[in-house]
Amino acid sequence: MVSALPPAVTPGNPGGVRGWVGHIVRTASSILEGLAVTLSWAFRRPYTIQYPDKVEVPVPETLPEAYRGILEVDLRLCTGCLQCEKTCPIQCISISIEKGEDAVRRLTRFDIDISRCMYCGLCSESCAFDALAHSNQFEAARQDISELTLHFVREPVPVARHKAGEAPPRRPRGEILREVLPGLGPVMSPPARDRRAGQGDPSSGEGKP
Amino acid sequence: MTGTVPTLAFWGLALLTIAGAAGVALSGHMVRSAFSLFAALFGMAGIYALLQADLMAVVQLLVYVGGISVLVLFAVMLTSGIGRVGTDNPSHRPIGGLLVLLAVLIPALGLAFRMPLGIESPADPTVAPIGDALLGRFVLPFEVVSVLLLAALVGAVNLARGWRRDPEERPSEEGR
Amino acid sequence: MSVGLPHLMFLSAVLLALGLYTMVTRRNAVAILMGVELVLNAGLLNLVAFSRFGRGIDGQVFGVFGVVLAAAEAVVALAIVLQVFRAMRSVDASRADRMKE
Amino acid sequence: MLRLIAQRLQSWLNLPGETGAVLPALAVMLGAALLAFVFIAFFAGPVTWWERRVAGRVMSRIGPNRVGPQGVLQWLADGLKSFLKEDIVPAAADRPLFLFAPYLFFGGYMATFVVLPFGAHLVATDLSVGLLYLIAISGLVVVGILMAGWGSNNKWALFGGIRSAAQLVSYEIPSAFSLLAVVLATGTLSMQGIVRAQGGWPWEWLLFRNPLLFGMFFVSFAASLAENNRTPFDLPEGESELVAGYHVEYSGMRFLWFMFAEWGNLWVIASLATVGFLGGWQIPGVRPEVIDQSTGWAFAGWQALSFLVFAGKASMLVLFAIQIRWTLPRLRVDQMMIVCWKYLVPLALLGSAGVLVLVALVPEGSPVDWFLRAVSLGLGLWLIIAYVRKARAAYLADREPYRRLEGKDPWYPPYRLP
Repeated sequence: MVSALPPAVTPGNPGGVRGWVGHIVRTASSILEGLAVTLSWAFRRPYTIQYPDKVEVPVPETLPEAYRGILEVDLRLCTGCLQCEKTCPIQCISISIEKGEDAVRRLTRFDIDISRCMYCGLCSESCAFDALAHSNQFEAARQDISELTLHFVREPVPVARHKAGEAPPRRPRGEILREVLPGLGPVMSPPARDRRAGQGDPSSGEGKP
Repeated sequence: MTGTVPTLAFWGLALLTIAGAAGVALSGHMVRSAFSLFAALFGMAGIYALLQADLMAVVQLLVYVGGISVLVLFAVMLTSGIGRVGTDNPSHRPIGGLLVLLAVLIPALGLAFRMPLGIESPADPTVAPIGDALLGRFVLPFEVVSVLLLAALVGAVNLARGWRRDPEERPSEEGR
Repeated sequence: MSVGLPHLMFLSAVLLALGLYTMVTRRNAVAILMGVELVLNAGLLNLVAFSRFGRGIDGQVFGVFGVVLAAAEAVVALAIVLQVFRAMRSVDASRADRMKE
Repeated sequence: MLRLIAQRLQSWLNLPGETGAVLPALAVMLGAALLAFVFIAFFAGPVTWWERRVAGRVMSRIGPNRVGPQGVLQWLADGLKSFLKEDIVPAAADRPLFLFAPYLFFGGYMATFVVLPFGAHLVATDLSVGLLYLIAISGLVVVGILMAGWGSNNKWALFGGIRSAAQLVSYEIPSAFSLLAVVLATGTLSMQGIVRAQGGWPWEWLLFRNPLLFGMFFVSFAASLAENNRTPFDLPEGESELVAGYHVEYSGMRFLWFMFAEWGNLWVIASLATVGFLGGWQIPGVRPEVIDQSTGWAFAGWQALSFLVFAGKASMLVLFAIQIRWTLPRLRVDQMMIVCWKYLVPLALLGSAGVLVLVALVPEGSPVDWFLRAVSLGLGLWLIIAYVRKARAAYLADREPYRRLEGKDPWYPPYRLP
């Protein structure tokens, strides 16, 4: 019941009628002060940027190498060891390998359900051949959840059998993903990369509230 | 009151008022009773408006509907927990009540139906004459009522803050 | 048929009867107060009706007084009810019969 | 079919008039109600968008700008979303009360439109007790809030309802007393009468009639903000303490009714202040008699023009109310009561008594009257100049740091859209 009432007499404000008038004057002037501040914001540039239309550099380009985006697998490097499938704590990777009549093992299925993936990175850690890795992409919102199951194998591919040091270089991050996840947007144009490289000023991206 | 729309409106409002009053009298749920009272008082305000008593209608809205029914709701909600929705409103001696009801209703209705239809006075605005009357012929009652209101207000405030004066007398439940 | 005095008297009579019924049968003090309000309204309706179908505006002036008095009555009554509730943890009118705690 | 029902109704109730006379009368009533409803919908909807854009600017962000050009159709999208949502009724709720409360709330709000004058002759009815009616009917909304709060069977909802009732009953007093000053100055309770007692030019407005009325305007505006649960007085729904207050449990269309009335109420606040203090629909330089005597297209034109004047003034006040909402923090419950009983009520009482004295002593048109008008006009001008200067100072104070940090100028006036 008893509420903590503000003291009637504050330092700088005498009590009584003079204090009462003082309170009113102070309230009115501080409201005016506050309204003036909010009015001044009507003439200031908003801090927020319209994402993604008016971003100068696409966000994936600004992400560090270790960023764990959506998984992608380079089938030219995959040996079909199934380590990733076994490591995955939520079983969102499913791989099938069939041995054909010519005794060559072929990958017939390499699916990753990225709607279930929790981006823990255990699979890419366990991949000894750097076939399975995180891309720098993260925008994969779709109308139907089934579209989020990525099918990396279009037609059966033989598993990789490269000698050490002879393996082809991995394709650039995000490129494979763009083939299996339609609508991910165009590949970054070189000028954009240049612009990003030129933005070496460390104060530019920081200091924002 | 003649004309289609006023007649229709009268019956609608009368229905609302009677339904509200019946809700007050018969509902076993305290809160619903209170809301029914609101409906009945609101219907009365509408009927005053139909009777060209503008000021009366607005005063009814302002004081009864906006003030008293809200106070009653407040009281109901303060004096019963929200634990049970509605909270009981037990009625006792329903037969005695019914007897009282009939004993009043039958003679009153008999009187009502023997009334002449009556002639309406012209529909002049009544606010200004009432204002003149209040500050002219009825100035003494007006002042007495203001004194009474002041006394009631002071009394109510005094009553409502009764326990605050000596905290030792407060019941133990309130000391939590 | 147009609406005249009998209709208003009928409405007033029903309100009066229902208000009395509420006052007689209810145990809850707030409910009894509601009954009183209904009875008061029945009376006020009569005043306004006779003022409309009779002469002059005295009925309405009296009606305004009535509403104001009803407000004062309600405020005091509810303050008492709240006090009773604080003292006895109940608003049962039939149990509030002790003069002193 | 309808005709048959109407005839039955007529014979039952023994209604006068020719058969079927009920039908056109009902049609007119329904039509008027529909008109008011459409107005509310087309006011309340865009205002939600506008408020969010203003809020965006104040908070240095952009606000909704996706649906339609600059997001103007955002309210349609929101409405459609609410419309398609499931209407959930809590199992332990008091069902009839819970279901009925939004309609009571909305109906109480719509009833205020009966006396609001939109233009010279654009008013549903000009009641002789219009102002008193407006004060009374806007007090009804609280019953809807209490009903919602109780019916939800939820502690937060009940807190919201009770708070709202306490707040409304308290703030009705300063609101009524400050409007009493208007009544004393104009000598009438009718809304049109109040407007006609003023003039088109600012020095003919009640706001600038004398310094006391100038002060009463702010008391009245603050009190009506509180009566309609706008920030800084939105304790009944304070989302940081009561989740959402009395409408926690509502969803779908029923929730939408609450929102409708809440934003539509802005119009009522604004037009009450416009009628009472800002000269209503009066067109500067045009006597109302000219409008009364015009006919045909000229009459329609005057109506439209007077509506535009009224809407312009009311929109400015709506903008002001929105800016206040995004400037001031919510009061605490005890502060809310202190503001009412210790400050607004005495101010309103003193102010209306002072206005009474001034009206009795200073005849209109006398030198003292002109002096008082000049003083209050000067007061208003000084307030506006101080406001703009303070805003400029606040902008300039942050300009250099922004430049140093971002490498560009912060100048971004409101007409420059993102």
